Amino acid sequence: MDDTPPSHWSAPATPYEVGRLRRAATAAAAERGLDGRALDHLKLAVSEALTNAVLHAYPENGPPGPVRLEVAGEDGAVRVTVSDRGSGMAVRSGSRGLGLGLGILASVADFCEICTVRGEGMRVSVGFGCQTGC
Amino acid sequence: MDDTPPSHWSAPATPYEVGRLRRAATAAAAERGLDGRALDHLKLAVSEALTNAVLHAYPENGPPGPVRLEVAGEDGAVRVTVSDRGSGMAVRSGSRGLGLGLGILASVADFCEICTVRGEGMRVSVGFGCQTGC
Amino acid sequence: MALPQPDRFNLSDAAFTCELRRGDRVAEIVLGGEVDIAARPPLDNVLHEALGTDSPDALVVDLTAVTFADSSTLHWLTEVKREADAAGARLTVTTAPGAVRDLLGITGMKPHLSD
Amino acid sequence: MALPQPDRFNLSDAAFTCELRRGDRVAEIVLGGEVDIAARPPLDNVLHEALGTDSPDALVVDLTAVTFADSSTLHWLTEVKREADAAGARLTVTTAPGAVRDLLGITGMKPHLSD
Ligand SMILES: Nc1ncnc2c1ncn2[C@@H]1O[C@H](COP(=O)(O)OP(=O)(O)O)[C@@H](O)[C@H]1O
Ligand SMILES: Nc1ncnc2c1ncn2[C@@H]1O[C@H](COP(=O)(O)OP(=O)(O)O)[C@@H](O)[C@H]1O
Repeated sequence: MDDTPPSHWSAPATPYEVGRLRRAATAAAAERGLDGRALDHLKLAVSEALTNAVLHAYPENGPPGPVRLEVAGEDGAVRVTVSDRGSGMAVRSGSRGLGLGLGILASVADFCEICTVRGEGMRVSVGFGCQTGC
Repeated sequence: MDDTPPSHWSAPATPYEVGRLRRAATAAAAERGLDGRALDHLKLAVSEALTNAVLHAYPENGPPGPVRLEVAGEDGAVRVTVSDRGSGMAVRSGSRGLGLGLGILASVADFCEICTVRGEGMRVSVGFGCQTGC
Repeated sequence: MALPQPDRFNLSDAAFTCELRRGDRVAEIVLGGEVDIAARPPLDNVLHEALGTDSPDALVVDLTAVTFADSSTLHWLTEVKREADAAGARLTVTTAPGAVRDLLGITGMKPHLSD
Repeated sequence: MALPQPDRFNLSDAAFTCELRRGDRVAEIVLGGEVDIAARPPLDNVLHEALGTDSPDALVVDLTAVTFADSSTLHWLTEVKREADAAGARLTVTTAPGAVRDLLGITGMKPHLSD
């Protein structure tokens, strides 16, 4: 996973960017040789990670902060990383969700790495088509 | 965080080991210079990670698999790692919990790294008293 | 059942489509394309319109033309189920093989959604 | 209110203690030491005993002597609240400054627990 340089994008963490970034990641993963069910799963996992950045990273009433997307790898082994500069993962008593997003993402990826730094943000990496651990 | 070698323990992932391992980790972190509120928070985070391994890593009706605990660091900067060889994080429709454990752990730690490999297990690292990212 | 002129919502993103069809005591929400968090406002609107005025006996959510869905759709479907139950309307969710059915399989949610 | 002879449960781990005290129309569960997932079976038992036979008007859960608690206790408290509501018993959870109150603060759960 070393020769093809990573592709990356940055955008404000808003609902309307989710589709655009998801499609960009899926196209980049396909160019890197991922296909079939693994490509569908990558698309789903990226959408979950981006949606989490939109919903949970930044205060609801402020301007949206940035979300960064990176796709790396080749020969059908692809890693996608979604990162934000928000609050980091925390307990939210009035959480709007079902706690499904991270579970779905971890279920479909071969491996998943979640890093969260209090007050500095969260980074989620998911791997597809590779049998490497994390 | 390099001179004092890490302390580590292995045990079956059962409810009764949680207290024993939690107290071992807390004592080791205290020896490595962590104290006050950060030490209380480490104790809480370790308990959450161990409880997750007990509840979620292995099939409910089989024999318990192993859980491994490691405490590393010195001079008041401590990292604790809890790992299992279970299913890895996945969606559980009939989940017994509130989705609180990981949120609490990430809320109290300075940083938190979660790695999950489908079918191979989960590893949670939490850092206290250090301002390094992850 | 006669299906009158559909109300049509189109998002600026051509990929997502959402139609409300009304028959005799039945309302049908027909979605198409890629459904994600950006679709939530029109989805909430169409749900209120479908159940709002005079509540139908049956609500059908047709997802057969949906090409992509994530947990945003599952969250919305949970809301659909809740509001259909509250309105006393029977709910049927129809899916085709593909992305949506896979997602319901991954999350084990299919059995909870239809009556 | 007269507090009769307490029923006492002691786990093999000396750190955790659990007592049920019964008064006139009031039941009090008094916990002490470190409460974690290993305490769940005795906690469930004491709850059923407290509400089971003839249901009290008030249930008190006294956590002032608890030196450590994690989400296992929060999960149990959620169950306590549900069952107390179902039994029509007023619930009061008492805490002292320290681990338990910190945990309730971190999770924002304090306001949901007592009536
Ligand atoms: N990017 C993020 N920044 C901050 N918190 C997050 C982020 N992603 C997830 N979380 C936290 O983790 C919880 C679980 O996320 P997830 O499994 O996706 O569930 P949900 O379906 O509730 O969005 C969220 O409720 C939120 O508190
Ligand atoms: N060690 C683990 N192995 C497998 N799955 C896990 C593990 N830890 C957590 N999970 C999954 O992540 C979900 C969220 O965990 P957590 O936030 O601790 O919530 P809960 O309060 O439900 O235990 C769990 O419901 C479970 O599905």
